[in-house]
Amino acid sequence: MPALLTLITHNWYDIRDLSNLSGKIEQLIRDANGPGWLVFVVSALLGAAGIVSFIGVAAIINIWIERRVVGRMQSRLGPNRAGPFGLLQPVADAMKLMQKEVLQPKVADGLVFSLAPIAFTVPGILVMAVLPWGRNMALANVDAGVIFILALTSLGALAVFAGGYGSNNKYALFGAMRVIAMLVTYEIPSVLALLGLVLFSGTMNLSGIVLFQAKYWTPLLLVQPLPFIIYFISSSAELNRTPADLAEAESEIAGGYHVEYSGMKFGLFYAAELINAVSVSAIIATVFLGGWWFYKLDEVVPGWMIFIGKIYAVYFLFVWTRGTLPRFRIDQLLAFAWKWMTPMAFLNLVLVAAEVLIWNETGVSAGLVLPLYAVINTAFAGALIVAWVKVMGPKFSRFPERLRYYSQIDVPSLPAVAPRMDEGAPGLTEGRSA
Amino acid sequence: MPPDLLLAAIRLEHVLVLGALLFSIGILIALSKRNAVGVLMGVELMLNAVNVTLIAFARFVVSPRPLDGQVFAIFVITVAAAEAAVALALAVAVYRHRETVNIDEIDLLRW
Amino acid sequence: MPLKSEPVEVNIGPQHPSTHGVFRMVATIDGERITDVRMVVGYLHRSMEKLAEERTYTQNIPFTDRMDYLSAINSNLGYCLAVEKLAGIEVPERATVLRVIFSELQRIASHCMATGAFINDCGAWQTPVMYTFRDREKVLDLIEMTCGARITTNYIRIGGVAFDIPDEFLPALDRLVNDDLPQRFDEYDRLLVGNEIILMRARDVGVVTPELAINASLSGPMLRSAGIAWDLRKADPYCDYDTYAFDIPVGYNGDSYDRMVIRIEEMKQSLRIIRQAVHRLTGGPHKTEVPLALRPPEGEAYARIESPKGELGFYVVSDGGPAPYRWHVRAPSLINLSVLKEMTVGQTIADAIVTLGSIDINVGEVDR
Amino acid sequence: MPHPATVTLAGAVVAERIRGALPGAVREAADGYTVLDPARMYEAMAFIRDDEVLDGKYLVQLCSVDQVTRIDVVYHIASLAQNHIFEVKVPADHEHPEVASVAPLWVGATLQEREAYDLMGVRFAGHPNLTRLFLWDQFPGHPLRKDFLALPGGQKPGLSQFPKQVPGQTGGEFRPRLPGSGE
Amino acid sequence: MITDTGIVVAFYVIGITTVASALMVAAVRDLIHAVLFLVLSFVGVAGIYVVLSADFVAVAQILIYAGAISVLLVFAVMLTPAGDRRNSETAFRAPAAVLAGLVLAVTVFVIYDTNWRIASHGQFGATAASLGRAFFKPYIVPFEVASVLLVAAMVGAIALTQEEGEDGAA
Repeated sequence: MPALLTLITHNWYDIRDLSNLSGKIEQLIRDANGPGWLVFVVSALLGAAGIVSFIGVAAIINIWIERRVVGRMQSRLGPNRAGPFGLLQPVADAMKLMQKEVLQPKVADGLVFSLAPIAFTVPGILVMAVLPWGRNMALANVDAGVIFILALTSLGALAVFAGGYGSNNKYALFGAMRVIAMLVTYEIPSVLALLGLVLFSGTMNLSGIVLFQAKYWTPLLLVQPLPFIIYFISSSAELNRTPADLAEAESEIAGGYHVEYSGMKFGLFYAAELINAVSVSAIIATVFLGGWWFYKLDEVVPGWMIFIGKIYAVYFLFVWTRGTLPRFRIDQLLAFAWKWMTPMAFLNLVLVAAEVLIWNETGVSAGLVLPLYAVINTAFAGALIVAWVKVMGPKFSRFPERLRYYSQIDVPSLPAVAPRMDEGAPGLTEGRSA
Repeated sequence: MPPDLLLAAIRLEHVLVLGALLFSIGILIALSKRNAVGVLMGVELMLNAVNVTLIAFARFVVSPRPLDGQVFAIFVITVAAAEAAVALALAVAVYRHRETVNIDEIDLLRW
Repeated sequence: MPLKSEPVEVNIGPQHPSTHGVFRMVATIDGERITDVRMVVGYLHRSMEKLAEERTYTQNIPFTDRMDYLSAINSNLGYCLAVEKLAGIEVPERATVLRVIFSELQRIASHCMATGAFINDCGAWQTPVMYTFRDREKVLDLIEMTCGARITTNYIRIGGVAFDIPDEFLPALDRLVNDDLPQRFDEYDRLLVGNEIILMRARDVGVVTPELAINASLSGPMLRSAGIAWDLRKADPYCDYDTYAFDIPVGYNGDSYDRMVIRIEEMKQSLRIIRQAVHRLTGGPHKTEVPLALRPPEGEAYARIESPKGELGFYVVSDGGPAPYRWHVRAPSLINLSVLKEMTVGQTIADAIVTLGSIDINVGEVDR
Repeated sequence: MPHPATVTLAGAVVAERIRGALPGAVREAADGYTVLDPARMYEAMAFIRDDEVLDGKYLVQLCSVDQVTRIDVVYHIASLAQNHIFEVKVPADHEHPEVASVAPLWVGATLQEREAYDLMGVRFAGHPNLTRLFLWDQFPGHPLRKDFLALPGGQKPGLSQFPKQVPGQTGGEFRPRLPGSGE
Repeated sequence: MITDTGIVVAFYVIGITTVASALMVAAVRDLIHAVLFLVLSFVGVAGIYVVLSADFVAVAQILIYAGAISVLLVFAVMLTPAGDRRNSETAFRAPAAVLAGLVLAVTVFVIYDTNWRIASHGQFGATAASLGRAFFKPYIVPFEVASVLLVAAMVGAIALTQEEGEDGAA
């Protein structure tokens, strides 16, 4: 490497891997022979400060990105008044929420009502601590990292229920019960989808998975497309984002679980939704797109910058579905999870297990076997989805019959008395669905 | 009682005392709650206490395979999950037939 | 033994994001299923029929704007036809063609609003509403060019129309009708009609059988979605509608999905009518002279037109005085609501919202 | 085959058709409308709806007109199949108007009858739930009646200089009475 | 014997919060509050597992107890009548307390009476992999029996709560 480059690499000021910086600070404390636990506390604080600052900034930027992108999708400009290109709009929103009065209904359950937003934000932030931001920049290199992430996302369900139940209002209770039913149902497909990846990469440690992808030069998205689709849909359901934002379905139950919240409590709920969205897209970026690694690029560009780029790529997918798709009904959503996603995830798990077995037994070189597996898995995913649609697809005809056009009025002679609705009045089309 | 009871070290006895405490609170809840779901909460707490002691043994006590304590703990967790599911289903079914989950009123074997 | 759950009464109340105005539906629900629906109206009741008895025939025209404020020109047209029928006034040729052009433009604007609001009730995050509103704005600009107002136009007068069209109106109309809106409506077809989630949410939701449709005197898209080809522009032609060539789209199942598709097709048919009407514009006066305090002969008249919501009728009774003795409006939105109970009972709350969106009521017209 | 344009049946045609089946039902047949005898009005309406020739399956609209000496309930009934429409009137007493309800025959009539009851005070016997549609329940009086907000001299409100500042005018009946004090 | 102060402090803090929230489950009036405090104690117990270097069991505890069983409890509480949601006690409150005290006294005496053979190995490393091997080498039979048990529990729960009308048709 040219002389200049060596000057800035592998020294404490090398920003490609911030762990050098924290390592230098710990070295300073040890030289000044401070107490053992001080090092532990300082490095934890450093890591936590880094993550919380990223989350604070990311939440603000996400509000702006979401409103601008959805605005562009709806052929309108999106916020552009406050600050250049509307950049200060989220700041204005935050300030507005901060100085708004926090109302609490008299009949509300005080303890639960005020704890819910906090309990909803905590899992979102904790997940970030486990993710690898750089080569050895994981704040908490938990060995069972994948299970840790799943455990935290399941905690969020309770917090949302507490919010809905605490505000003691019919619509909020609707939202709360829907959330509980939905989150529990969608936990199973997401567990199975991630299990497929853990099986393939052999470790549950997230840094391990990223190193696996770096070693074999393939992001796991290419090798296993079906778990990506399943995990994306189930996590968008767990995040209550369209097409599954049933918990706070404005047009039906007017705001769902956070209908009684106002002021900063509502602000915390709104920020928590965005923080959870960022953390889920960070998980997808780490596990499917290979976190901080990008084909030699991470030697030059700092790893965590690539990681943040991937986070926002995945986040755009969430915003895209939110901008275009209408909402499911609660029973369709649950049926989709039980009858479609869980069986598909099981079948995928079986296939991946077989592939891993063959790979380990025969010991074939990765260069040959990974592209082969990629092709097999993609074909399998496509075939499975098409077959499933044929078998379980909705009963009414795929594309509706075109309308009939009359140039003159034509009223069929019908009995005057309208037969009772429940006797199944013989409508014009016998092809009515069950 | 040995002097270093609470001092700067965790000994097996400290964790076992914690487990015992949790276990007795579990008994208190299980026996004194009027609502069936309350009793189940007590039972869950007792199972948790047992798990704590198992993990403590795995960590501190001499054994050919030290991880057996943790394997046992995981089996206890799965059994607890199954038991909770069936017990709560039972509570809901009883409620549907007898309109109540109040334990004092559910005292006949057949009604 | 069924699961014990006390019926809960939920107010889909006056302040609700998707009840298209101050309309309240009290639903008794068991879990998510609705067991009984009771609707409460009257929040926007301005007793127009009483006020109309105090004012002359010409002064009553602004009332019709504020009834169905989404299709003001159609309401004006209905009232003026009734008074012209009562007083036997002849309307010049140019005025009739202008009336046809503007009522069809207003129909496109109203159907744009209805389709956008319906998809928004299905849960799409305001995206379709933005598209349909963008097109509605273009139509409103044209209306504002001639009538001076976007919503309460007060454009059609007894015996003709208020103002003649400015010079730049026809080129703007030609640009809109021939090369702008047709692509937009094809875009709706691709975006909305084939969308699987809307299919799942709207198919077989809020079903009306043909017999019930006739018995409950429904009209407009509600009637045509049940499979009955009935359109007043063909059945009882006013303003020479029988000389225009256009089709009536008719549905199959009478559910919310058919109603949405019918409204999109009707917008396309309106474009066809406007294209034919533009070629018929002849010279001549745009209205006949009508005395301000018109005193029609004693008697009564009932005239009806095909407004976007359905059959809008005006029953005017005159006692020879300057003010109508009795002024009754047949409001299609109110009468289309008489089957609300049959359509929503047994389905979930989410379906009830979708059904209400597909009926496309206008509370100004319901309460009058 | 339906007429190309809607035909308005003359009152005589409708009256003669009804007299054929129910002799005493029709009271008078003017050129534009037919007046039915309020007592036998329900069977006449049922006959109109089920008759082959009249084929009155579609109730276009229903409203009430205050003719000072009596209150007319006006029905416009049409047949979509044959594309014709005709008008039927039923007179009712002015002080206590009482007419048989047609809600059992046409579902569309339920809301319109509630509106007629609310604004004009016409009671419809046999209506599923005859309550006020627009106004709140304790509203005193029925606004569309000519004698509502009448002046002390019983002057018919019209355009001729509606006196603005007559002291007794706004006091009048409009002050909401306590519930239970009767109409 | 774990001696470094960070972990000892953590152990005492988590221990106290767990015991406190367990007591609150008994004391608090509303049943939903009791469930939430129970969840807090579950998370506290998971913290204690981390202190005793059982990281996989800690994460499994959060996933199963705090994630799933608490939701089961919430569903059960919501499905039963609102009337019974007061966390009230039966007549056996006093005898139950006495019995709990006795059990506590006996176990504490036994804990301090027996001389445990303390092992010398320190913290375990990452336990997930070795746990997995343990499940498939020495404990393969209980592992299969556990899966059968779980299926039986699921079928039993569904059968118990099935209403006569629903014959499982969609």
